Amino acid sequence: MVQLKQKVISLPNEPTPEMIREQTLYKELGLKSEEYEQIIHHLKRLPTWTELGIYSVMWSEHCSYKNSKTLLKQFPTQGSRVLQGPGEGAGVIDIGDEQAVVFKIESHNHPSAVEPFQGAATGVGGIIRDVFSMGARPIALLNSLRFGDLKSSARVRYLFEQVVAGIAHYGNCMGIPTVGGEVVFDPSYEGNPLVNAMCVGLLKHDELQKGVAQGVGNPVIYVGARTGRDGIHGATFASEELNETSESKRPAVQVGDPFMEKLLLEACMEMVEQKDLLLGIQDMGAAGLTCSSAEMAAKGGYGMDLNLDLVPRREQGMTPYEIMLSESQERMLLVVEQGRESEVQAICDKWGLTSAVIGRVSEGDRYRLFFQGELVADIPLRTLVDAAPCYVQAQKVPDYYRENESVCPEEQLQHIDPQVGLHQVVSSVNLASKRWIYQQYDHMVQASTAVCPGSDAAVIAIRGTDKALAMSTDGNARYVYLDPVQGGRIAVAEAARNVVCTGAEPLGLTDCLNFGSPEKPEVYWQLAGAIQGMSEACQELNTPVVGGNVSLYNETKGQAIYPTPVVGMVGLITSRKHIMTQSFKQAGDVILLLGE
Amino acid sequence: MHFAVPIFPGSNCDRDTIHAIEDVLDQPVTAVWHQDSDLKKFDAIIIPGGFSYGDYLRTGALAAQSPIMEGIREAADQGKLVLGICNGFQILLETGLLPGAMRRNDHLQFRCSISRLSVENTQTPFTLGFSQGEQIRIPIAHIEGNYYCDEETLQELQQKGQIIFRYAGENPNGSIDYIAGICNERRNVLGMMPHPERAIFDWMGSTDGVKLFTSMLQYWKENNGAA
Amino acid sequence: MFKATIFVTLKESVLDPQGVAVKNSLHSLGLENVHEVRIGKRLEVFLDQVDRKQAEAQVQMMCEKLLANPVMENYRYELEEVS
Amino acid sequence: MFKATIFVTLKESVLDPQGVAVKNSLHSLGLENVHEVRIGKRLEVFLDQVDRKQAEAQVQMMCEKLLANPVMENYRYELEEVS
Ligand SMILES: Nc1ncnc2c1ncn2[C@@H]1O[C@H](COP(=O)(O)OP(=O)(O)O)[C@@H](O)[C@H]1O
Repeated sequence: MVQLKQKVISLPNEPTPEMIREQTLYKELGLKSEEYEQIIHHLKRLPTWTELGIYSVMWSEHCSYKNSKTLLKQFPTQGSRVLQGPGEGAGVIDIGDEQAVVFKIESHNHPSAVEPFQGAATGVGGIIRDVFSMGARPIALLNSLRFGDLKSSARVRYLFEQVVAGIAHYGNCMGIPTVGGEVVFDPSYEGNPLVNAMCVGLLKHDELQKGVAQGVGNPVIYVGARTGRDGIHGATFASEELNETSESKRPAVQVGDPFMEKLLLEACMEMVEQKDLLLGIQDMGAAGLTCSSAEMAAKGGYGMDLNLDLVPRREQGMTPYEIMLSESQERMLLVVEQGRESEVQAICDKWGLTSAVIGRVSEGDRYRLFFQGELVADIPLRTLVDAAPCYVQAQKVPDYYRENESVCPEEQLQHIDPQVGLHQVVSSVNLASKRWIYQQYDHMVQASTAVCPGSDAAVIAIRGTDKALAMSTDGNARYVYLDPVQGGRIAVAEAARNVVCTGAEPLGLTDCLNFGSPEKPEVYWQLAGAIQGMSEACQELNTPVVGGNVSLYNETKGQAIYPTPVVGMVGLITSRKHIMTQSFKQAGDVILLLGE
Repeated sequence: MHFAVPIFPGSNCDRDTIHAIEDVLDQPVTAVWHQDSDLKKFDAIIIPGGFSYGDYLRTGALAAQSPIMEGIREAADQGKLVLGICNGFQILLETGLLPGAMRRNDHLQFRCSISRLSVENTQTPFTLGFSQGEQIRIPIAHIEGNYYCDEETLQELQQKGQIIFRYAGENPNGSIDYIAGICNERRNVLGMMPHPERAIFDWMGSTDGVKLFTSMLQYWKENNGAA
Repeated sequence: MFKATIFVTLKESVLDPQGVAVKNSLHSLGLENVHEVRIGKRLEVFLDQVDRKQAEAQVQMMCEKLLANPVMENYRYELEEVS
Repeated sequence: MFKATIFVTLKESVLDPQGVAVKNSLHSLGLENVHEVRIGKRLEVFLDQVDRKQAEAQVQMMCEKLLANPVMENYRYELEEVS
């Protein structure tokens, strides 16, 4: 592919660059006028429909964090044990003995609102890929869920039951124990449930992988499920609020195939074991082939040429636009040294997986896509990743916050009969046993679960050592709503307490920030405050943030959810003797109350 | 005693099972890919749990077509021990090495918990270390454990002492006659829904799975005179 | 009484992982000429109802509300009077 | 090419937990006149084959060997030539 002077063509069945400009079609892809102008500036010409699609997903909130990036900088991300902070598929923390723990949390809120079973299932699938693309074997799953008032409608019940079933379906089939999580029911989530999934993995230091493309001429290899028209524009969809037209704009539902992912996992683990085989590996998640290939090339400091005719497809007649933006599940992108393609292929064949060399790493900074012999996109690569717009939004203290300042809860509490109050508290569904949920999750597969769900944090024993890992997901949105800074601190502190209660020292955390539209000054104020509070607590507790995810635009009919940061904390237990559970052990034991 | 653990695409308790044999019995164990059909050098075969072929069509149905099933059938014919755990049990049913079939749990949900079982027959290579009627605790984790067979087959199972484990107390899946595990007439092939490999250390919550593995080894030693 | 036979199938562009797995298995059974398998549901619902129109309305409603997932599936049905 | 439409149903004597659950759900939807629901599969298999007899033999064989479990299921099929 050295047709250097080739001109980018626009495909006949797509809007022409001129039409896009005249009819402001870029708005349909969620791009603002200024953003469109910037793209023209970068390309020094009008973008084609394919190129515009690529920019739109790369510059979506989901991929570029354009509204949250400046705030996220507050998080402490360093630490003596941190081997990999934010920026890769998942964070990595050293746990001694040449081993490291890998973990990350991610949201799948909007897909779950539309199709709860598959939405939740594919959310789990995505986070698992993030972890094993780091070279780690996944050892545990957790989740954090929010739904409307359970009694309010059949729809809420349906969402709840289907989300739980979807999570169970994927994790159980993969053979990764789902060992913990949390669920809260509150009217603010009525039309916009939250489904956050976390995965924890284990690796040996020398098996750590990165999502990077290196070495001019090296092959870019596609592995896994074939590409279909599913989930096109999922990343953009996730970066808009839900409304009546969501239904029609909805991408074709992605169906999870955990069986395929299990094969993909085992094949990737075999490749990782070959120590020097993989130069780079990245999951095709949100924004699919586009995001994975562009990010890998950008990180490596190279360009990339892809031949879309070689991409394995499930459906006929797919356009470059569709191929690049599809979010079909269970796919990976690899880069290996030239000449070692057959080793990858042999492993894929063994596991019955489709694989194909679809392009090459190139010199320079061009991201070029070829389709049926034509050049269909030619983009300065760095502009997709590093030049994404970045917004600092206006903040405004919400009216409710001002009004609440005059409220004195202590006084209000005095009017409540303690007996009635206690009865109300213990009969709340938010406090009730969550066994109905976790008995649907295989929490014992891999035979290393030392503390099952139902205690403060789950504990996973590490085979061949005396060590164990504790993990928990926590968040209390009501506190964050009432006071974002304080609420942010509390979220981190609660997770740390849960982990400590099992006998572990907290190592670090991953977080998922579920908020409303950042373009609303009140919401942006909440986001800024929560991040500030969380950062303070992380600093204080010496628990770096090694990864996370931002999910904005969680709104229905203009109404935002409660600001809901969720913290996933992991801690290290140095000896199994130290493992603690929360239940009372025997009559006569002394009960102590610690703290203020 | 050399164990084989067949691996199908989608098996996911293979490593747990291998670890259990190593940890409990300290005997050699080899993972065997489903494409191999030669199992001659092994003394026992444990088909592990999981979701072979994603449980698509019917659980165990696609795995039952694998080349390795020939080897397993041969081993069973020769009187070698064959144990199918969870998905392994489902595969044995689909191959016809054990009678009956599996349906979805009656409540339709996946169920993971530690279940109470009673040991119904100790005159088998798998249970000789238990006492008759002993109550044990072993984890279950399945969505299709609702065992079914026709009336005639059930009577035969009962009369010939082929029902090895029953759920004691709550029936977690609706299986006929509370069946949790059955063996063939010759008693060298056992299928069970509960996972003994998840009950071998105190920190797992139960150690009742140990005796199942040690029974197999003891039986083998008695019949082979080897150490 | 009416008997409704309802067929629920996945929409065209929705992935059918089960169908793919079964196809591969048929190939290894030697049936390599099988080039596509799609798997759907067939439900038989027996209704105590004398009026055909009403039976039809009920079947329609159960398909929409419960039996088919409109996001991913299509349905069609046949209605026949039985005794 | 042939298209085989294969119906796999549970035998009469086998209790169908899914059918029972669906029936109960329909009752709570207000359709109390539903008195039985049975759930089966409908498979579409596309075969590259010119000879009808051979196609028939192949479909027969895949049903017996794989698609239906004789312990609890029955099957029947329709075969049609398609292009
Ligand atoms: N969605 C869920 N998935 C898995 N486990 C859950 C889920 N929700 C709650 N649990 C488990 O139930 C137990 C109690 O949960 P919760 O009521 O949130 O308690 P806590 O306030 O102590 O975190 C915990 O062990 C938790 O891991």
